[in-house]
Amino acid sequence: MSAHPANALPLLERLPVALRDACTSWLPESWRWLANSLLSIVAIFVVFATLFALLTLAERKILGRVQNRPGPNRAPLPFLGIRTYGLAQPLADGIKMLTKEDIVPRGADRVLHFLAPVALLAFSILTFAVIPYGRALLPVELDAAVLYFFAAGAATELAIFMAGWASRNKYSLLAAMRALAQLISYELPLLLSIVPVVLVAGSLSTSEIVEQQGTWLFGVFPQWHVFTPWGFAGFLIFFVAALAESNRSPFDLPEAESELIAGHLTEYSGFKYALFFMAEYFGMCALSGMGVTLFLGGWQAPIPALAFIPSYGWFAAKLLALLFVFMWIRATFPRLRIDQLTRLAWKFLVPLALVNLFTAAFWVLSSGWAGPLAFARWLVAGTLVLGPFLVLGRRLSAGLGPRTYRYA
Amino acid sequence: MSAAGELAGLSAAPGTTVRAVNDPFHGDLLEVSMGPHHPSTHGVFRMMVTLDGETVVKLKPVFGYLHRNHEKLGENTTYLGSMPYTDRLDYLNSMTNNWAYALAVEKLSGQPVPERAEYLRIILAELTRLLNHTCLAGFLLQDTGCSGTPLMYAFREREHILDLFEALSGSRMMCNYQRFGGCRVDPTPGWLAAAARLVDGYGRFLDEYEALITGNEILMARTQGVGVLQPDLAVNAGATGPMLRACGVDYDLRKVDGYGFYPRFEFRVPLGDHGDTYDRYMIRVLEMRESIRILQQALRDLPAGPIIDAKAKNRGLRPKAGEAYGRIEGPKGEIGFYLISDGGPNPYRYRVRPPSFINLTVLEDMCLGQTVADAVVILGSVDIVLGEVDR
Amino acid sequence: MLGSGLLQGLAVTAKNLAGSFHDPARYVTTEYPEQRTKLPENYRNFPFLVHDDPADPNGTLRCVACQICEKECPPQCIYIVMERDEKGKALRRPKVFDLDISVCISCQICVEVCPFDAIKMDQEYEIATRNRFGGLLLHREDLSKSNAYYHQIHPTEAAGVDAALAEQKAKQAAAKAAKAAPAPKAAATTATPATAATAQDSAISPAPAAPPPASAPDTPANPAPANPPPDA
Amino acid sequence: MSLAFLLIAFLTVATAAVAMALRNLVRSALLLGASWAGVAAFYLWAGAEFLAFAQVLVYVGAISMVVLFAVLLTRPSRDEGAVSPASAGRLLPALIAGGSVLGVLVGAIVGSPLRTAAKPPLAFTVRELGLQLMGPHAASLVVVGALLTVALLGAVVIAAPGRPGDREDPR
Repeated sequence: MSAHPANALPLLERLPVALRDACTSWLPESWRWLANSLLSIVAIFVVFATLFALLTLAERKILGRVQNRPGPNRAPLPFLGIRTYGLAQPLADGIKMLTKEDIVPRGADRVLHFLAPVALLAFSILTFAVIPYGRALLPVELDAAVLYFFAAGAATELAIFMAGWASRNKYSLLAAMRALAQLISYELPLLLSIVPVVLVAGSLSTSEIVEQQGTWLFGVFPQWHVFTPWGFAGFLIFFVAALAESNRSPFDLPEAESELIAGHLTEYSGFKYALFFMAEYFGMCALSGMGVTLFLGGWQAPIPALAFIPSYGWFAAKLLALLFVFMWIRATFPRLRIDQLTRLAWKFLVPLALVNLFTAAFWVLSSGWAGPLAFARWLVAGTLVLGPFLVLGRRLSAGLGPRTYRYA
Repeated sequence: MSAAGELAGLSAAPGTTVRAVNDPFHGDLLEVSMGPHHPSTHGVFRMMVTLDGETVVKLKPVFGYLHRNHEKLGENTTYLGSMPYTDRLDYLNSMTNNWAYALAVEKLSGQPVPERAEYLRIILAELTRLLNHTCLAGFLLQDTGCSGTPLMYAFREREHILDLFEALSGSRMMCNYQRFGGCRVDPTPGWLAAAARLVDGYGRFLDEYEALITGNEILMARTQGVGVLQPDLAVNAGATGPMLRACGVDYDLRKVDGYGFYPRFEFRVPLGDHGDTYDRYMIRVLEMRESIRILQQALRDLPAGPIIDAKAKNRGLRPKAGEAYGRIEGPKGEIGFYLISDGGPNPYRYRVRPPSFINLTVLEDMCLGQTVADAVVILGSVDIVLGEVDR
Repeated sequence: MLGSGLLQGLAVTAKNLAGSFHDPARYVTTEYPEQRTKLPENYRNFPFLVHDDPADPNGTLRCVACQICEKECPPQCIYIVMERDEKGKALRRPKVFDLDISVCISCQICVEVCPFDAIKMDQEYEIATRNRFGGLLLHREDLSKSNAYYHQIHPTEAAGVDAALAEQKAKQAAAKAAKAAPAPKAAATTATPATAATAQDSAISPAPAAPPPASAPDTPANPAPANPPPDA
Repeated sequence: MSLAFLLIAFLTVATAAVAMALRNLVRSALLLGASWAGVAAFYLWAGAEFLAFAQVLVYVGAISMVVLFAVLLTRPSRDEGAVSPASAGRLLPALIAGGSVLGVLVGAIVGSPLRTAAKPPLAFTVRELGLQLMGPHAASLVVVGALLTVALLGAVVIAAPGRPGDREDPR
């Protein structure tokens, strides 16, 4: 954990760091670093494992409520038998997943078949290391943190390929190829939407990026990147690309009916299947965490008056809001076909992200403009964002559109 | 339409060329069997799809898994005894099946039908049309991938209609309500008030539903221009109902035959221009709005009087020898019953004209050149119910 | 503008999500074992035999074993054997009345064609059994239920049936009195007016929760059988 | 020669050697990816974080994908028999080729003035790296960028369907 002037902050803010120091203070100096990092690993895993359990429940509850039905609420607490509005549902799912038989097809490549979920989970957990959860809660202080995040994320494609190839099944290999095509074609807009943030913040380290977003305009409006024209466009591109990277709703290829079964997850059952889902949810959390850090001002409070609420509280609130939007979109949109999906990436998101780079550059160059010029600056940046969006949008949806019908 | 390879005969969707040979350079074709337990084939229906990469090269529908020997059964049961079996044909729309069968027997035995019964039959048929089209919209969206939301909204509205049917005929889906010469149960004023309330509220539900679906760009991308059916092919294949009208062919039995008291009601028949999946979906939504208008008019001026003809003969009916063909505009198309009587209590020949079976014959022509994901959506837009396809 | 349709869709789902917490129209689930929806009066499941006096359920069955329902039942799921005394004289009571509810399609044609209002449709739907063969073959004892139970599940219809039976009994008493006083007229009575066999079930009272069921005084559905049941 | 250095070196070389020896192409491609990760570990050991993450992002993330795609898409052409590696006919050419490569490498290693006592890595930040790249090394950066763009456009042109000369592929 990075050492910050912790004592100047209110108690609640210093609590996690103080707790950690309390646990490891009796250790000799040389061992303390190791103990601190181990403790933060345990903390990350405990927090995100329970968040994964609650997310599966929240997803089914929100989906249910959107569809005017209660969602799971019958699973009783073990041995107590009381129904807790579905809170015991993740417990029940976990036990079910653990006790289900883990079938490995005879022709499968046993080593890779086992390694795929492990690798996928390992890479997605690696990405949690550089997200600043609070003022002093940054697990690893890296200078090139953003690059590290996407380096770890990029390796997940290897794991998906392993899963598809090792199952020795025609459909899962075909599906793995498709999932890879989707991941690779959406990695470009994801990275390109990050570059403007790094350009404006001038650094790749996540803690510095969040520091940059710490000021408030006229004391009320937070200076988060999302409230600038290029930031808003960048956030939308990042969000769409994050949806695709974590195989979420409009892009969830594996469950698509055209995949005939379950895509590259076909030959997995029992705990390995649960691992795949845990990796998917971790990926979702990590990407939304990075989205919050880069665009929504990380752990910054929206208005200075609310700064008494601890910083990790704000980060959690924004993270949960973003995850809610993930689920909300899953409940609403139909699925895109594989060719439409890749066309959306290459012909729409990538050009928009490139143009967004220019808007960000213009934004940085014109930071000196004041008074009426500031208004002109917003105007120019706004047109630089909206213009290509409307032009490319019309080209993308050429030939589609609501129709009028005649009556006999 | 240029079609490379042996399948020159089949007319693939315009602009796509389809090859059907295992040419080594392009890799071999993938033979995939979708169903009969496939999650999105609307019952036990199987599609033997030959894929060239992603595009469908050949599609052989395989069905018969739900064949229950319906027509032979009809020949060994009395005329009245076959009535409950017609509920099981297209198990989503039992009221319209009953009406078509009752119409055929009335033509055979020449029994008149009182006015109130005719109005009731129209009300129930239009309610069934609402129910079926709402279900279709839900299933179609489920095929394109929404995780159940539109389907749940569709089923929520469908339950209200089914409650009305249950309160009237005793069973939600197996109504067995029509008799030769009229109806079986007279609706109470309370029932009529509930029906009026439902019909008035249905417009609001349709607006909300269209807001969720019709403008949705992803749905437009998935359905517009997909599964195009040429009007001439549709007419030659004998397709009827919304599928035919989506290709722009103006053929609606309610206007053509004018059976029942339909000429008394003022309603319009929507026609599509492109004949693709989006048109088939929109035609059904517009038809629902027309059905609401018919229902409002019918409920407003429902006459009093008997619901069955005084001299109506149901049990032990022995119509004079002859034949009759009664057909109505069911929600899926023209459903008809062809009966030959030899004077005995059982029909000599009992034949059903199933609209979804006949509409299914053009499935391959629509799916050629499309992708696998589209084949499922096109099947959804044809709106088949396996009870009627297999009989 | 690209995406406006998507935003509309999101707005609808949000309205439903929020609505499901306060608007009953947007929260339609009744959690079955704990909550139960009120069945409409016309609801029908499997048939049952009506008996008049609960003291002797098998003796006072209205069914006279005329086997009309057995012939008319589309899936042929009823099996009746008439009770005969030692000399073989028909006692107009079913010795055996089996109904196989795994075959029955609950179409209520038996109720429609029964001239004696002996068989009516039950509303009991929790009848799952473990034994697939014997369990679903209901015998006369399982089928016979009291007229009071009939009044409880189909109030208006039962009232109509009772009124018709009372009226028919009064007419028979008057006819017997007329026959006993003047010289016995030989001609068989013409078909008793249709009201004798009101086979129709009909229901009146609107059910509070579900939309009210159909009703109105049943009309004479179909005429009584041409010849009166064969008496001794 | 700290323990960490030896460990990383051994792992990288081991995975590369096993990758060569395996008959299963896909497994060897994956092991190749692992050995690239070993190279990234070297950079980390040497303190060059940016370079290590770039190596992982580019090599382990993307190029191993390209290798795997290539392995999958090239059909094992059945007609010419795979010559067994240990056949005598190939011994002499193998020795000559291996020997010459070994000679060049050893000469280069011996010849170059390796400063074993590495200077403490100057604690530079990514910002300075960027300024360096944009400053003195801007020319090489532009050249590499142009090269990559040309390669990308070339790939797109080759893969584009329906080019006039291409009658054979109807799709």
